[in-house]
Amino acid sequence: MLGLGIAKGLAVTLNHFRKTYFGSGPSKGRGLFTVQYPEERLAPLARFRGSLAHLADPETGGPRCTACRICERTCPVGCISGIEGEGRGRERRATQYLYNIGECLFCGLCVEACPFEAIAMSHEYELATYSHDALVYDLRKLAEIGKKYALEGKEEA
Amino acid sequence: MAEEEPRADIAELEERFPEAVEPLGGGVLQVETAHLLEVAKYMREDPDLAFDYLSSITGVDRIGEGRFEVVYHLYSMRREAGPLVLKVFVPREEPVVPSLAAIWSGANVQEREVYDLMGIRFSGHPNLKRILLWEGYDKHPLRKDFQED
Amino acid sequence: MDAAKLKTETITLNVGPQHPSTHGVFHMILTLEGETIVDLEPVVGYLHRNHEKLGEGFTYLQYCPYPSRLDYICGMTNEHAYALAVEKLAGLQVPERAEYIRTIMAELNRMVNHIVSIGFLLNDLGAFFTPVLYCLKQREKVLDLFEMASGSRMMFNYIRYGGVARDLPEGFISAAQEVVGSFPGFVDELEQLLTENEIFVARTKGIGILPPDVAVDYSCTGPLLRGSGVPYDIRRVDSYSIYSRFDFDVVTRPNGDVFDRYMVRIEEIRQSTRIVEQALGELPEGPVMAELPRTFRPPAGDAYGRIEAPKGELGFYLVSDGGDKPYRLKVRSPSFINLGALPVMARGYKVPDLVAILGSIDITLGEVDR
Amino acid sequence: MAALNDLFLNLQRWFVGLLARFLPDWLVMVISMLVVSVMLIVTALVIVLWLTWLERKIVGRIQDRYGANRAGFLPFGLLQPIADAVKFLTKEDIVPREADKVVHLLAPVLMLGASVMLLAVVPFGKGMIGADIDIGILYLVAMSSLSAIGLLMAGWGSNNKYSLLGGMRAVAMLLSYEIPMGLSIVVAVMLSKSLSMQRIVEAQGGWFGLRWFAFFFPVGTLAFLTYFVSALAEVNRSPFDIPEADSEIVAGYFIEYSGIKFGLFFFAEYVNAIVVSSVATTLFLGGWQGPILPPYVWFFLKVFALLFVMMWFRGTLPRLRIDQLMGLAWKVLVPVGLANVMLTGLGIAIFRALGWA
Repeated sequence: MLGLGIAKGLAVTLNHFRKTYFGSGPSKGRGLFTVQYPEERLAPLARFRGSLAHLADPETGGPRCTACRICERTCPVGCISGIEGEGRGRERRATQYLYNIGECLFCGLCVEACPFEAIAMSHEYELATYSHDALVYDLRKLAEIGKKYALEGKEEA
Repeated sequence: MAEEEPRADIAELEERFPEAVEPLGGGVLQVETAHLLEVAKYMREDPDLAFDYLSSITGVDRIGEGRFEVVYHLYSMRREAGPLVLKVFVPREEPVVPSLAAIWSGANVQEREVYDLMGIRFSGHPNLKRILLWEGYDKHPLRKDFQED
Repeated sequence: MDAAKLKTETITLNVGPQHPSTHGVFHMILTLEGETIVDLEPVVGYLHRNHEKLGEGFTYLQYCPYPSRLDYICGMTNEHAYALAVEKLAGLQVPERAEYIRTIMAELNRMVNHIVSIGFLLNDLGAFFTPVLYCLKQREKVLDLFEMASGSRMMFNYIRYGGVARDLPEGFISAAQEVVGSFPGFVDELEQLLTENEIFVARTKGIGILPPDVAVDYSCTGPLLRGSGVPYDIRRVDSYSIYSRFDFDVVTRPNGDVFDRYMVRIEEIRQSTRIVEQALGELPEGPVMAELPRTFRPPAGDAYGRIEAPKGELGFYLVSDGGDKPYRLKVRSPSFINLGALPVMARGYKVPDLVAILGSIDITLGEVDR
Repeated sequence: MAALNDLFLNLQRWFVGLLARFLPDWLVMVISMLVVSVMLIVTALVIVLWLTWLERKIVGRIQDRYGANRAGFLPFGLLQPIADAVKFLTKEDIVPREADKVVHLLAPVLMLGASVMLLAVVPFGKGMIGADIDIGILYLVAMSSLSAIGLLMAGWGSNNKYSLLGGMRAVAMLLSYEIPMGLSIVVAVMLSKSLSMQRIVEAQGGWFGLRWFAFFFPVGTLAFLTYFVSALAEVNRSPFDIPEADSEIVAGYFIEYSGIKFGLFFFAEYVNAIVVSSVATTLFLGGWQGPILPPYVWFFLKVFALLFVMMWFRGTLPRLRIDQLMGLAWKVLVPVGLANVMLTGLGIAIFRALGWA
């Protein structure tokens, strides 16, 4: 029958139109779906992989990282570089650590490889900058992100 | 894995082309370059073998041995059998393999890709042009001795 | 005047690489007689990044984030294919629980791929974004699940050789059950919107017919092949992973036109829903990762691992020389090979049909060009 | 109530009276005509601007989105059309090197001109009409055919293969759909026994203003449906937006147009959409007739209802193919239209014989 299928389709779209005004129910499937981004934000899920972060040593407050360079070797794209450390043996701690977020894949292999659980993929996702130079994070910035991340208490799901 | 080595098929091919094929184990047959067309045609058309589906063509650069391998993965959709792997060895200096595009049309684009990236020429191919890289580029990046400019 | 003596000329029309209906940077050189396609030459490679050479430079582990960058719509299945190939190469045993998780993820990914594919097909047919937005809305729910388990919405790096990267998080099962439960209703609504719509039917029935023998000859796989009536599904034929344990039908349709490919996808969403429901119900406890040596070096040799990806047969051919990096890594990508049959399907149809046919093949240029 | 009903008429009378005090009659006439036409054009353009906004909102809601809601300081993105207009005006004006420049530049002007001229005979309310000519309908049909020339000029003059395909499609489609459209107009003319737009509306006056021709089952209803379908094709609205077909021939005839030239096409399309909705309202939905509310409110209510249906279609339906479209015109709509005309004639004859009319 000519037009019946079209009418069915029209009913579906009209129903969606109606639901955006008068929809109810708890499910996300009803009504408007857009998130009004700067005003509304979705919280990242616990395992979300954002920018790399350095976690703090609970005793000293300094970085946990021992500058062992395993993460640097594991990274497929080589976005981690310039790792320097001071001290010997157990006392050794990183003093510099460069992380180029412009090259990062956000694969998380570095975090998996880290034997000291010194780094983590944080929930930072607003990473745009105005210059290429600002894409390279140093240890201080990474530790800052780490602090924020730890405060949110989302270290492990 | 439900895959089994297609022993009976290999035996049949060995019997039929004793001088052209040589089993390498694991469902792999090495085929002489000169006899490839013949063997492939038989495999496709023989009703007991009926390898109607050419899954993939791969070029491997064995630079240490001074040769290219062209690897064909064949399945039979009708019998739901396979894979039977054909390997053809060609010297690196003169890499020419007969084209199978007349037997499986699906070989057309895959052979072009192997030619493009590995530089193995397929004689008798209807349209052997570069497919992924641009016309006029003179290198084949998947070769082990590839140097960037 | 005698009509036969009138001079006619064909025109050459470049469709793409910048064209809204080529699903990326795909280029077709059309020879047209009026609006009828006389000949078609596909031009690919605009997105080529020599993926296979990249693979040779990475260790087996370092390559793990990369398969999901081939076909970015269905990363899970790509990772699954790579994992299978490595496991075959190294002879690894995968824990039971990991196999179940992989199946759940792969089938969810198949559902996602099919709804995206249907949505964009309708876009090509000129529906003003409505079906595709409904589909993307539904896809978001599944992506939430993926993010929950893997930490990323598209570039998962979750399925690894030997198992999966991490166990499922708490609450995943119930969340997944809710999402999967919403699928039958969604598919019904989609069908109500489209399947009987006279315009949609007129645009798709009898268009882009691919006869079964031609489909096999051109090495077509996936919904394209099953839409032509060939019941070839690698999940059934190889029954890799644990697919032999699940109850599902291999969907085929007889006519091989755009409409049948659409129907195959619709039905496959339903079948995948069934598989996921079964897998969620039977999920065993246990480890999710096999014991692996610290530096992973598979023995020298080669292996071909293939799966039924949503778009067709996705195979990874790996050659190892005993080192920690693959000697050769080849991707047998379904989009690329299915695209080889496009000229056969398109000849004799009109320009508006061409975009429908292209949409019904379901290509991702990331996978075509690699 | 009566004051409200004749609000615009009284305004005009007051204005004319004001001028007549110190100007000769002929000048008053010229000025009042100028004022009316400027008002018509400005009103139409303002409506069109916010019609684009409305379409974005409606289609957005259909697709579970908000639609444009950011531009400017007003809520609901109400300033979006202004932003769009500014953008049209400030974009670079590109003329392709190989284009036929005169034809290329003239086409959008012709398009907008043709569609704006249609507004002259649309009765917006009781007595609210630019020019109440006796053959209003004929004028309308003649003028709306002009846009085919504009489209062909755009398609040919841009010297682009896509635009050529689009132009050809557009002309083939417009010419085919003139016929069923004309046939359904004939039905309304037969029912009202007049070619004047005002008198057609007045003929639908009874039954508390609900004696619309669309309710004259089956002939009026059928004529309304064929008219509406042909009108959709006439103004390139979905599902008949084949000449534009952004997914196939990438906007077709206006592929090479940028900036305000594109804007003119855009305006012309929406003005056309308003005009065909107004004509459908006039011919079949009783024009400004209706109970209680003032006439012009009724008129705009009906027009916007039809526009909503157009947007709803756009949000739902895929596009037909050109040959299927021509098939629909020649194999379905033209025979139906012809049969309908005959049926109407027969009905009128029978009614007359029985003495009911």
